[in-house]
Amino acid sequence: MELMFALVIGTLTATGVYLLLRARTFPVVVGLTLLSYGVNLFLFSTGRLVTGQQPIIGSAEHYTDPLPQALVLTAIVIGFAMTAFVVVLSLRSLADHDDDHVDGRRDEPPLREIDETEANGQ
Amino acid sequence: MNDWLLAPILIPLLGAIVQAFMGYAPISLRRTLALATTVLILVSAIVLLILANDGSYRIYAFGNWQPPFGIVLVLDRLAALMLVVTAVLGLLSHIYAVGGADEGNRQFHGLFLFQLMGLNIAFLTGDLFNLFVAFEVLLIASYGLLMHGGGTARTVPGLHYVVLNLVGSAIFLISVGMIYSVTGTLNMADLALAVRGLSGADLEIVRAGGLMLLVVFGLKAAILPLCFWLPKAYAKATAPVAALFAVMTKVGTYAILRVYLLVFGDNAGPLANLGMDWLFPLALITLAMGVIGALGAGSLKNLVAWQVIISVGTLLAPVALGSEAGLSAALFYLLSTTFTVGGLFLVSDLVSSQRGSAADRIITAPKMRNRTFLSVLFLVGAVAAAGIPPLSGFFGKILILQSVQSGAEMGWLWSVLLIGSFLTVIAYSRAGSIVFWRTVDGHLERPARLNGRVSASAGALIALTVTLVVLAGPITRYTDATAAQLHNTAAYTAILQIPMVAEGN
Amino acid sequence: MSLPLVVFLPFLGALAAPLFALGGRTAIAIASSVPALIALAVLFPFWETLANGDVVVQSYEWLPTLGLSFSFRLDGLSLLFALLILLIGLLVILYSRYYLKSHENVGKFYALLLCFMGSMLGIVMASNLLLMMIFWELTSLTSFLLISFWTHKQGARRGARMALAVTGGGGLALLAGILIIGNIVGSFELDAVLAAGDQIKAHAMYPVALTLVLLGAFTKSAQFPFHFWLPHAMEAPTPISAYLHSATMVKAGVFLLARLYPALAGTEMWFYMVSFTGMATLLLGAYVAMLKHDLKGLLAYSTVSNLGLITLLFGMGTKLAAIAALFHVINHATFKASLFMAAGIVDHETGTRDMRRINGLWRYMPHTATLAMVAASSMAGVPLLNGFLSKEMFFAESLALNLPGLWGWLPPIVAILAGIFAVAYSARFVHDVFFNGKPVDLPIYPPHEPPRYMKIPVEILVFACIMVGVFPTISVGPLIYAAASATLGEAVPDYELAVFHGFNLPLMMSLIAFFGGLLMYSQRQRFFDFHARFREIDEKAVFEAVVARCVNLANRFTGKIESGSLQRYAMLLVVAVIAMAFLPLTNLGLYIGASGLTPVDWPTAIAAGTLIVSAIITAVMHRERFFALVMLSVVGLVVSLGFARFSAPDLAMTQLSVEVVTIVLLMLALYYMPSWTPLETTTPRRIRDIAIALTAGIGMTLVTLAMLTRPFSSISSFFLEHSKPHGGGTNVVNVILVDFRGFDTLGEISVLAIAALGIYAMLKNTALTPPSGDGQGHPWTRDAHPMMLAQIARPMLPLALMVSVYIFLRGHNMPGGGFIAGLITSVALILQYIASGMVWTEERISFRYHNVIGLGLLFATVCGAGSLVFGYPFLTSTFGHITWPVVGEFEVASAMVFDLGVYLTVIGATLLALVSIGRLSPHSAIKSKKEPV
Amino acid sequence: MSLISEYLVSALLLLGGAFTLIGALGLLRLPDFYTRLHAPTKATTLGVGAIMLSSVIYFSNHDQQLGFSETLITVFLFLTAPVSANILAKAAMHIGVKPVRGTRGRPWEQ
Amino acid sequence: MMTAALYITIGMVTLAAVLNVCRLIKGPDAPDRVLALDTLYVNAIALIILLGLVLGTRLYLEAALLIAVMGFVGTVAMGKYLKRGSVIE
Amino acid sequence: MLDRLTFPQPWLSVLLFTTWQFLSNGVSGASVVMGLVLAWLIPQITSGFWPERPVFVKAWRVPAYLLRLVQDIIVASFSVARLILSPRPPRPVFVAYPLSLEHPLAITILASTISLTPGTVSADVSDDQKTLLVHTLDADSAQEVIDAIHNRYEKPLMEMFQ
Repeated sequence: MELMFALVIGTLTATGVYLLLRARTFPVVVGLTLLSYGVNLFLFSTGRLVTGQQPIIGSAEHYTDPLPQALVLTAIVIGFAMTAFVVVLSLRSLADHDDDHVDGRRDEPPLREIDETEANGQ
Repeated sequence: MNDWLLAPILIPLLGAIVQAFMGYAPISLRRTLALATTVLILVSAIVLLILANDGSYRIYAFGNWQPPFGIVLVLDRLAALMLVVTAVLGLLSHIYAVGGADEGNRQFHGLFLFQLMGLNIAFLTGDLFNLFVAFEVLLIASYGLLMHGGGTARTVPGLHYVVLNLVGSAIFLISVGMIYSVTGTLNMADLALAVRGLSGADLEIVRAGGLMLLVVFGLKAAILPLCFWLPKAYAKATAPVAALFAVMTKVGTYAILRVYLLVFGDNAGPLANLGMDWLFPLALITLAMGVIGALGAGSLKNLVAWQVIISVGTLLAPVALGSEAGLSAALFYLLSTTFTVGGLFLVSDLVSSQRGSAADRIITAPKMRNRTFLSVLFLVGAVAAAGIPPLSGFFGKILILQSVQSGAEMGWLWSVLLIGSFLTVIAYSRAGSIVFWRTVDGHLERPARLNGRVSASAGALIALTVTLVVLAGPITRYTDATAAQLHNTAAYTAILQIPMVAEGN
Repeated sequence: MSLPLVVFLPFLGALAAPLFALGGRTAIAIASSVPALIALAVLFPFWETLANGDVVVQSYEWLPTLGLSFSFRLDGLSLLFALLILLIGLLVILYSRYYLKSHENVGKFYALLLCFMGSMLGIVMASNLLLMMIFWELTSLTSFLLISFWTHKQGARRGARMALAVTGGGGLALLAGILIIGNIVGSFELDAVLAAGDQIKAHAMYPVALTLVLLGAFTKSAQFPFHFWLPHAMEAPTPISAYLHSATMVKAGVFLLARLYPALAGTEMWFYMVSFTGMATLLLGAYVAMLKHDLKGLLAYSTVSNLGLITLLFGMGTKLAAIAALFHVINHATFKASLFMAAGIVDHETGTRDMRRINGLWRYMPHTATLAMVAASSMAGVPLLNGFLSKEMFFAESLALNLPGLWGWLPPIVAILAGIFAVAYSARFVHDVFFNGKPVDLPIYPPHEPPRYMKIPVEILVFACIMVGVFPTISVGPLIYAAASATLGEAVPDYELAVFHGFNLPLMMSLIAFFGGLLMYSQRQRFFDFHARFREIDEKAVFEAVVARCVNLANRFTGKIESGSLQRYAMLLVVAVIAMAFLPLTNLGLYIGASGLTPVDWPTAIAAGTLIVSAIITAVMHRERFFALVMLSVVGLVVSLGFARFSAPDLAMTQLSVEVVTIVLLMLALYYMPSWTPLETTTPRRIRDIAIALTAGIGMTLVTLAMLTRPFSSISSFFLEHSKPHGGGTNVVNVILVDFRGFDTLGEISVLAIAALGIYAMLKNTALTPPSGDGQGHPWTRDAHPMMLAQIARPMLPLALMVSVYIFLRGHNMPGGGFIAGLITSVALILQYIASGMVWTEERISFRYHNVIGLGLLFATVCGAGSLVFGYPFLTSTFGHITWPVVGEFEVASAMVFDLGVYLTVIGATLLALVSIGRLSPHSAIKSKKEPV
Repeated sequence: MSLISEYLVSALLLLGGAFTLIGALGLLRLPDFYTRLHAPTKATTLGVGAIMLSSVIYFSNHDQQLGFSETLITVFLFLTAPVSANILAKAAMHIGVKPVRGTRGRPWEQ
Repeated sequence: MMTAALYITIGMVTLAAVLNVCRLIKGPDAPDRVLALDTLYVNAIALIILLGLVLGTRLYLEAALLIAVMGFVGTVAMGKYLKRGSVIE
Repeated sequence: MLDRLTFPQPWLSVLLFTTWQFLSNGVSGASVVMGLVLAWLIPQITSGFWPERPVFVKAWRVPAYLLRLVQDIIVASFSVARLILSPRPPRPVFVAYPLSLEHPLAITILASTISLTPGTVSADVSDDQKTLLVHTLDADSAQEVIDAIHNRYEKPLMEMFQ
């Protein structure tokens, strides 16, 4: 069971990272989501894998560690807020650059101009 | 238990809530209330500084739960210092923003206050996971602030900043998970006790977690190779936001100080000084990279943004070496560089506003209207930033140089820092002489006169560097004491024994 | 307090200067001389003490950590320099009054001049090396600003930057040297350092420290090979050249040699480094000075040469040489300052400084010419003038130097050669300018004598030259003695300052130099011709080119590294993590802990397999975006099932709700985006990415495996124990969220709120034109609000509200809580938006989402703060059981209010975010055909 | 738990499982989108309904407490399944998903 | 007996879910995928109820309820996206 | 919004009250009080979202209709199951069903019923709400389907709503 779970987390991480390294905003967002699934599962599993020990007092004889669950809950919510923001940001980038490339792509005027005059004398 | 500890968090929170409600109130009212909030934050920070100055730890246990079970705020000298730095920078940037940069969308003040809240939580919290939450609060607010203002230039750098930090957050969570899975606790004091006796697989897991955490903090602090998101993002941000962001990289530094000195400090057994052997060379390379970037910068804001990277490297090098003198020096330098960089961002913006389409690019342009005032501010800022006497940057640097007195580290640190300073001087003198002196008679529409608020706040930030020099004695006494306190982890872990309010519920 | 006063008065004056500038040039000149006069008055009473070789030190603590204190020291050496600085300063102030034109920024000029004066006084009077260092760099800075006083001149700007780079850079080296010395000695106080000479010289770091200190001194004093900045500093207004670049600032380097003489001198290393540098500079300066056609250029190189002479004297290491050096400092300052001023007058009156054009001025300004001729004679070393005396001493010392073998000939030969050149260029200065035919094509013609007062400073200086030349013992004897004793730090040997020492070898050398020089001047055209064969190097241009090249390189390097490619940055981040975690994880290996593996149950395994496959397909098929999205929902669904499977009902519910909202969000975004991702990356790049991804995945797998199989205990038993009795709820997760770690939750909902507000702000003025079809040839349908959906959505809202109330209320004891309830409510409202559209829905919602967010945060905060009233910390919860008729007993917990805050924030934030995106296209691009039914 | 109810629960479970499986089979086997649309709306919904009924019976017996939450789920499902089907059918018709050969009548293009 | 029936049912539902995923992956058209996803949501509801039966607890029922609500909204949103593009307008 | 102490949608309130009792797992004092509160409060809030109220003329026919529905669902499922399992390919047909019902809610109920019952799925409602497109999985002819729907479902619905 543990091995399986570990493989799941590994896969989620790997796919998340792969998508993160793509060049368009959409796959990046999807990758981040996958990554956060993996991370949430990982954080959750720090309380170990147990069955039927839900941390509701009175519902079982033993209880699993409730703290990681609370942490994951917080992480999920925060992750949601962040995903929402990055999605919107990618929309904004699309609006600004007419392209959903992560680097904007529309050739901007060169940022730095070496001042030839100062360099070479007038 | 001292309710003052709550103030730097609750004040901005309430202020931000008020701002959320006041979406359609007149701008003057919103400005007044927002500024009042920032002033109150500064007041509370100063109170905390006075409290902390007696050298004891003060804790605040949320919900009256004994640490390590509940979340605690811990006030010590370091936290108080960071709070004051943030509050001062925040207030001055805020005043600058009220000078006109806050127009354009109604959420600015709310986001600004939330940003301050996140920073303050990060500085006060004594809980690793809560530190994560604080990071998220300050990050999300910074994302919002970064995108404040019109124009398309900041979208892509903003996107990069956000995506990288999201990955950073994921890594943070993984590290917290790894550490928790072995130690079973999140309170930093408790963690410090828990990591001492580790061995075998446990040790490796925590070590991996700790090192990954260093990457996260390194990302926030913007050390090489994780710093490339910064220059463009900062250079493109609205000026008061960029100025406030001067403290953002310091949060990463703060976190490194806090976590690595406490949890992986000298007493941590096999994990003692974890990752510091990585940090030192990286800090120096960061410094070098920053200098190269500054030298090649094409605009003033870009130059200042690279100055941020320079200061990160300068700051982390002595931190990595970890001596008390080094820490004290780093803290002094932190004060200096934060204000200087913040001030320079504001000045660059003022310059930009007076040069028409040339903006802040380092090229010839028509003469500015308030050239003398701006050039003096820039000069002072540049002198402080480059670390030449008589301003605070110089003192920061010699304190750092002096803290390393032997070995190969000395050779590396000294040569990189000094050569770096030399090149920075060249970069600033080149930029300044072109921007301020090499003017043409253009047919530029006469730019508006600078208004009092922006001039005063930019001037005040720059002037702080002089203040730091004048007060260098007391300040170094404080930073010395802070460094000593940081090294005395036993006193920190003793907070676990502090009694709660009588069991009431 | 009196010594610091001397130093700080000029700075105060500088602050006031711009004010006096309003009163015109005379007012400001008078005002500016006040600090110098006061300073002189303050110094005067110390003379008695100093003449006996005593030292006055006044010290105030400043930065003890650093060993930096405000300590000032007055001894013979500092007095000598201080007098030079103040007296010549006063003359320059007077001179400048007439030199500057009324439209120029005199305020800035005098302020900077006074700043410089203060800094220079600081250098010579500081008794703490670090303090001296501060003033040292300040002089570089003020010099930078003064050179570039005429900012509109390109040459001025460049010269200034070059000067700053060289002297400032040297300053940094000096700083390092000083720090090392301070480290060796354990103090930066001069007393301690000077007393620790042997200790320093014996220390292993001595060579490093010496090299660094000398670097500082040589750059400042324009020693070869750092001399090149000085001639270009002549772009400054002439009074500045006179003051900074001949009389004072460039002397700071030699001052430093004198100051640290007891601490550093006396070793072979010192001897070779200092004397050879001095010799080289001496010769080079003299030779080039001969060739310059620019009046100030000639003076500049002669300054370089003279500085070389002084350096050489200090380098010789004998006491008498040091005394000679000090003497020459005074002499050079007087004659060179007067020459500069004379040159300034010439420039001022003729409008040019080219010696090929200004000839025969004797006819036009005989008075000035006389003064200049006297000063130039002093420079040439004509007897009865001060230059002769120190040069004589120099010749004597060069003979006394006992170098082995043929080397012994070197110093005298160099000395004579330099003497010849000096005579030659002095002759040129006099003859070319004042005689030698008629002026050629002067910009201002005819030239006149300058205003009366402009000549006074020159007259005073020339008078001093003569006085010292004729009555050396009376005029400067005591001062030299005091300075010498302070410099040497021990007994001063016998020496004699006399006009005539008898017919000896030095006098012979002087004679050879004099006639040789005149001969050389007469043959000058050959030199010019010889020199013309070499291409003249313009150091300024070279410097600029080097800087430009550096900037260019840096720029390109930065551009390459900071490429603006997120893919690169993200890759670096991931690789950094992998690199950091690599070693520990390799140590860990495939570790299976003591708890071992639990058996697999097949449904779970199949679910896990499904998840893995779905995740991989999401990644592989990501270019087909909608497909990827569907697969992503599968992943999310299985993840939430997994949470349920492993005892986390709350998580399962949260994950599920969040996932659906996320998917809706992504679809909202996808509407505006291309539905396909083009293939952009090359195969090697993809393989690289896959490798990185796999490494990360394997790492996580290993960690998870190790972690899951090791026995574990945590602080959580506390939560399980206290949840019911002290937290008032049986759902421990919820109690943790609202009570034990309620502060996290407050932060979390703040994040939500901020995100929503940020999104709203970001999209406020953004408009996006959506594509008119789905990218595969299908235009969008005009049916915006399907009837069945709209009809079913209506009863769904009250039902869902009911469910969310239910979930909310039971949250404290059973899975559920404010967050999930909030998401249910949001989703129910989103359903209304989907089914009936924005306009229809918003007509029916009477509140702004901002306010809901604010209210939510307010509830949570106020609830938390409520406990403060009762003397408990923030977020302390309380609960009680209330019995009502009919209803029976039920529990009321303050945490519920907190949870209500969470509920409201979630609703407000979720809807604000989604609706902001929905609003992106100002008018729905495709008209819908009817209102929702 | 009484034997009858145990039998009942078991039977319902198996029935539900079978229907769910058949629904899935249908989804996989049926020739075109429109025919596949039938499988989940009926078979699966009913399958879940049966399983839920078994849950109701089981817990009513077990906890001596009537459990209706499941009923609510079923109601939700029955309310929503037709709408989902409707929306998807509309989408398919809009996109122009072709029905299998031999289908009489034609999908609309509104 | 009930236990046996329970496990058989779980097996069947799991198998059904796998078949659904197969259809999901196969497509061929977007509506097919959404349909399969919708069915998968229903299967998930069944699985959660079965889990509750195995564990003998009703704590998970609300999760099932939530899937019913959320799955519907998800499906509707996807359906609307497919033909209208804009989910909220 | 909360200005009236009435039940704007009595049917909805009843439904909500009942649902609450379901959710509370049993009727108790607390659940009744809470149920009443919610049954009043929620419709007050959401009434705007349900502007046109269904008018049930003959409400007593509802249970019978529901019963028939359940019965048909079960039968339908078996027949579909059989079809899926049998190797015979289905004989699908698109049927354009002419609607007599007018009220959108009634049409929706009919469409839902159709979707839940034997081998039929309502694919679409025409824009003028006069025709319902029904996809039948396995039918001999279109008319057969139309008749079945009309007799079994539309008639009772018409009685209920008109």
